[in-house]
Amino acid sequence: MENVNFIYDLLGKNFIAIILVISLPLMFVLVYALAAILAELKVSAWIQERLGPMRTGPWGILQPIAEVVKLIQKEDITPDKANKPLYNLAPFIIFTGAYAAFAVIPFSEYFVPAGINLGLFYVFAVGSISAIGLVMGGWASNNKYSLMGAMRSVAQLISYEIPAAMAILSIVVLASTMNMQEINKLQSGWFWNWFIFGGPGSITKIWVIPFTIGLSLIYFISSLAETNRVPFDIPEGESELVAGFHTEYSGMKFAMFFFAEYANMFIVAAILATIFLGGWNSPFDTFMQGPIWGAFWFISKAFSVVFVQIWLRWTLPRFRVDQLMYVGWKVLLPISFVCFLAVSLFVMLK
Amino acid sequence: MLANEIFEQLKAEFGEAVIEYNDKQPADSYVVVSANGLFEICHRLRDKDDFLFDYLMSLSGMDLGENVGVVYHLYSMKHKHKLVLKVAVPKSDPKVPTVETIWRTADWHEREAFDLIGVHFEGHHNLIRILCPYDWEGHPLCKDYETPEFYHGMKVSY
Amino acid sequence: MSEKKRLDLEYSQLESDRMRINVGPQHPSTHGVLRLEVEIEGEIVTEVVPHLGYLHRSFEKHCEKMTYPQIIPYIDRIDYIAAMNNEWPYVMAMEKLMGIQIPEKVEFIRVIMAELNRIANHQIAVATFGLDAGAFTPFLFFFRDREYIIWILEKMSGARLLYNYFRIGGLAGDVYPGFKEDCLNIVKQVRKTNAEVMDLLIYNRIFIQRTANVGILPADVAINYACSGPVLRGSGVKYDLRKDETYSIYNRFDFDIPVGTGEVGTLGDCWDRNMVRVNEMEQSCRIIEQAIAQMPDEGDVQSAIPKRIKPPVGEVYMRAENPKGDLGFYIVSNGTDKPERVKARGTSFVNLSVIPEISKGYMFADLILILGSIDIVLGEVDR
Amino acid sequence: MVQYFKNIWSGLSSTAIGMNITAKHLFVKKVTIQYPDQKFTMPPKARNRLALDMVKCTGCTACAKACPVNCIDIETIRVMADDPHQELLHTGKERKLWLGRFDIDFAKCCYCSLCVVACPSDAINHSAEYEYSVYKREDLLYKFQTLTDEQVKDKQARLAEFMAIEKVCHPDDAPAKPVAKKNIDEKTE
Amino acid sequence: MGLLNKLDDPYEGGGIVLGKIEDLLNWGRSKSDWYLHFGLACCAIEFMAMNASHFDFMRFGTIPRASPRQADFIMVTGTVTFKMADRIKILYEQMSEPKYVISVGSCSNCGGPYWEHGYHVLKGVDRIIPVDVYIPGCPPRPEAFQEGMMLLQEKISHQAIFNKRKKLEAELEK
Repeated sequence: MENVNFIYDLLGKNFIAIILVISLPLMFVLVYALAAILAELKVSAWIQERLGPMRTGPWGILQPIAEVVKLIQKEDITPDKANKPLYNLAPFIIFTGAYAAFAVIPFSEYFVPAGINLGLFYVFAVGSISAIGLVMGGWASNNKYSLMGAMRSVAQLISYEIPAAMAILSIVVLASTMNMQEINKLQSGWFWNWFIFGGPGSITKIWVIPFTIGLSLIYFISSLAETNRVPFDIPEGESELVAGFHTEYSGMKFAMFFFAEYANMFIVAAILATIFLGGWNSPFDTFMQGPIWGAFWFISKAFSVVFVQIWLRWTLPRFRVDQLMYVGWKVLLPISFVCFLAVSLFVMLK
Repeated sequence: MLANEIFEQLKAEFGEAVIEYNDKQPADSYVVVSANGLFEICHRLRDKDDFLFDYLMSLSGMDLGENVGVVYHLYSMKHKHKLVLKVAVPKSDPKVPTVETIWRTADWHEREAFDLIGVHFEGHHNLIRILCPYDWEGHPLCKDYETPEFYHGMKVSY
Repeated sequence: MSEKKRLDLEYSQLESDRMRINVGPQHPSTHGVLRLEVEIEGEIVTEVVPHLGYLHRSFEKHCEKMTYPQIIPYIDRIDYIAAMNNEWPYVMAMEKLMGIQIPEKVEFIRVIMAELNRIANHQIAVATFGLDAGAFTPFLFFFRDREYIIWILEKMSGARLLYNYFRIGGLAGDVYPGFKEDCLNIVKQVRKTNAEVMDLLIYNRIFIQRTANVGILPADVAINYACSGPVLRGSGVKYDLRKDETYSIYNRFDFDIPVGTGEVGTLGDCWDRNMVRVNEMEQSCRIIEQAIAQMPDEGDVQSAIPKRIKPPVGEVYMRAENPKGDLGFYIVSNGTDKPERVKARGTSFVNLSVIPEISKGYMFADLILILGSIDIVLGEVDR
Repeated sequence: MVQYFKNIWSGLSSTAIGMNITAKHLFVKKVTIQYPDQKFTMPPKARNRLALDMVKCTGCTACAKACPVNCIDIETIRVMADDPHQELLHTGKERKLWLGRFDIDFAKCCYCSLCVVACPSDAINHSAEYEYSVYKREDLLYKFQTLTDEQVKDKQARLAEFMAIEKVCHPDDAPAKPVAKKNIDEKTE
Repeated sequence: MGLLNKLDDPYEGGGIVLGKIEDLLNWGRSKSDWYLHFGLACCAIEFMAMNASHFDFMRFGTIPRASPRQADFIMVTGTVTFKMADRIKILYEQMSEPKYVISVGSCSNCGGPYWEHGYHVLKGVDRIIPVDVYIPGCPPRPEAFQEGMMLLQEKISHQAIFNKRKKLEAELEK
């Protein structure tokens, strides 16, 4: 476990360093969420030939800050008939779930908050925490729309976790490790060493490339469903369920949901970038390679994935519940099995 | 088929129930029938091959002073002819048989006529108010209707 | 215990609780203030009870208090999305009752105005239908185009939404210079956007999955419910008052009546109804092009009518093809300058009454789409 | 089975087509009119707030009669011959009626333009002004009269005096005739 | 805001810091206003047009919310009937503080064209909920909506949060 974390290297593993390591991703989440909110507003506007927020700071760049300042001031309503402890706890659980996953995200060669060996496993485990938060919030709100939204959301989360897990499992088979940092290191070199292109290896890997591309697609689609994005935004589908599970939430608690949603978006994008797109590796071998550049590459890759998520949101209509299940169980799952088999075969023959 | 021919045929079949044919209007002419025979007449108008009035364009309630009237505008999708049926009943006992089972569209039209004029459609499966709130009083389109002062504590007049 | 009875018992134990949900009156996709009381079992809709009247603005009462020209602003507010089309049957009815001949140029302008407004209406209908399905971008593309149409209508009448442009025996004003070019540009723009939205939304796989085979309305049910307009035509019935009961000068134009075909699903499903609207936009474009070509440059836009409009005692029922179906006005005159009774046969009111019939057994999300595909305007439902 | 793969393919391809279209729109010129900075040029006919030319207004109350919503409230006072304050209309004739009150309640107005059509002297017209939102509804009641309150009172008094004399001279005459006062409706305001 | 008011009195003497904080908070609230999806009648169509590309309401930092809990202001766009009035009241009560109301169009200002004979029309939404800005028009132009929005922003940015400014305002009023 060498070179996990430059802060530990500098300060040694003491209390201050730990606090620093913990707070760095938190700062990142906050800054990133503000940027993502602005990006969502702006990209959606540009796609629709509009301008988006323009009157808060130059070109509206202060918009998310104004939003946070506003949300802090909003009255925090707890419905009378709500189950108060659960109702109040739910947003924190969801945010915790999203934030805990940052522990294993390798931002750079020299910065992983915690370089545990079962990194991918851990991500999946804490990712499921948010399902509990959703169902808690939905049920405790004592609102029919919230309840329906929560139910749908949990069903969706659980069913899409399987294809996503299959996709990741295939890469684990290829890389034969679950440590995300190790996976990153395997993909160093030119961009054809990335796992989306079959990982490092000789030209014989060419027949496995379609399967790995398919796996990355499957993971991307499942991740959309896990983060409740269009076309899978059924839990909060505005036209049916008003606002879904967070219908009753207001003020800062709603902001927690809001932040958690964008944090989740980043996490799935980060996992996709790490295991399929080479993480902090430069696409061009040693060109612009290094710890600082690594963070740049990693964040820009993750951001492009986030951009595609936003782009898709403003393009597609949304699925219906049964169709969502159909896509999850009858399309993604069988195909991911096939890809998994192919990848395993490739590893056996290698 | 023209309206007067339809009137002749109806008169021959139903006799007393078909009261009058009025074509002295500047625009539309109409047939007046009695409330008692209305259901059978409508049934015949829809199902007889010569008539085939399968499309009820409009059903309007009318406040005629002492009476209340109901006006049916019928249209045939096949023959492309039209007919105006009128029925009048006294305001003290405004009972008209429902045609809801003949044309399903009459369901809401009749509820509207009941709501605004107060025509009571006998046999309607769910004759409740449709436009005004369920606890509204009076039938607003009657000529002698007086607007209430307050509704649920809100002042009605300006 | 017989086998069937045992199974029934078992299933009845499996049956989950039914939940009653109030959709509306404030709900993002009830297109206004409609309230649907929905009973759902899991996600399946078992019963729908519409509650109307949240926008009952006592139109018919107002008509009895107004003189005939003063009614026209209120008629605009019945179906506020297609106000030009609304005014038409009313002024036609009055012209029929009073025996007024109107100049030829007026007819042409009326046709162009009505067709432009029909396109604008269908754009909103298709856009909000897409919005119900979750697609936001086509909504704004359509609204962008609608804005250009609104600008023409504004230049002609002065108002953006409620025009008060048709007058008994004529129009409120003549065309402005450059009107023809504007119309032709609009036609081009509408076609361009329609082609784009076809790719972006209508033939999108998800959209087809959502709307095909949903909310199937058979033709005989549609006729029995007196549905009209795209709702009826979506079920495959070729019924369009512009052809079946030709009024004005529609017999001079060459256009088709688009009907539902069941191209991707069953005849009469939501997709068909939506597609009819998209095709009708194209037909309206054709009518506008022909009308522009044939329109006389010179001519009056108002025929000589008495200053105080006092129609003879009598009654008239006149209907015209509104974008949503046939809108009829039943006017009873008592010889004074105020009508005895004006009844508006609201198209949406009639079309909406079919909702409880066709939405049973579908999913809750489908109900929203079925409602969207019927294209109601609450002003017309409640009047 | 074939249909299954076809569906998957059409799902992916139609998504790609859609994304292509939205990507193109990402880079086209935006159509937004940035309102407070840029303003849309009104067409000449645009029906916005009513503007009144009180010089032209003769006080015929045609607009108030034509108004479907009765938002125009006019009170006219006959011009007395002994009034030192006389005025000429824009046509050069003498003014017959003073406008003691000319209120338009823009909270009620439905901008239908029927009053503009009805006006015989082209005094009432639509202006291009549309930005007149207010914090208080009372501010939407626009008073167009040019006379001051004292003048109105003075003229009313003169009229009343005249009426009293008239009544003494011709007690049978209907009193309503010389009073060109129109209260459109008994308003409860 | 209750917590901040508790801190208020010790700073009785110098209110510069609090004044700045107040300005910042007001700035946040005025620039980020989420509105409740709430269409009633004709004006709602113009409202949609105002949200569309040509006028783009989002430039003002507004985002539509379907749930009243998350909305900052509500635009009553259209005729309020008696059947609807109770609902509007409930919706308004469900909104979380601070909340604002913009009344759009003649109908919701005072009943509009229906003020005289409309037996089922509430004569002005201000009879049931407090209204901050009235936008006249029937329907108003989209620009007029935006002007009303700017008026509301103006109002919010001068609002008093702490007791000090409230006291000053009260003194000024006297």
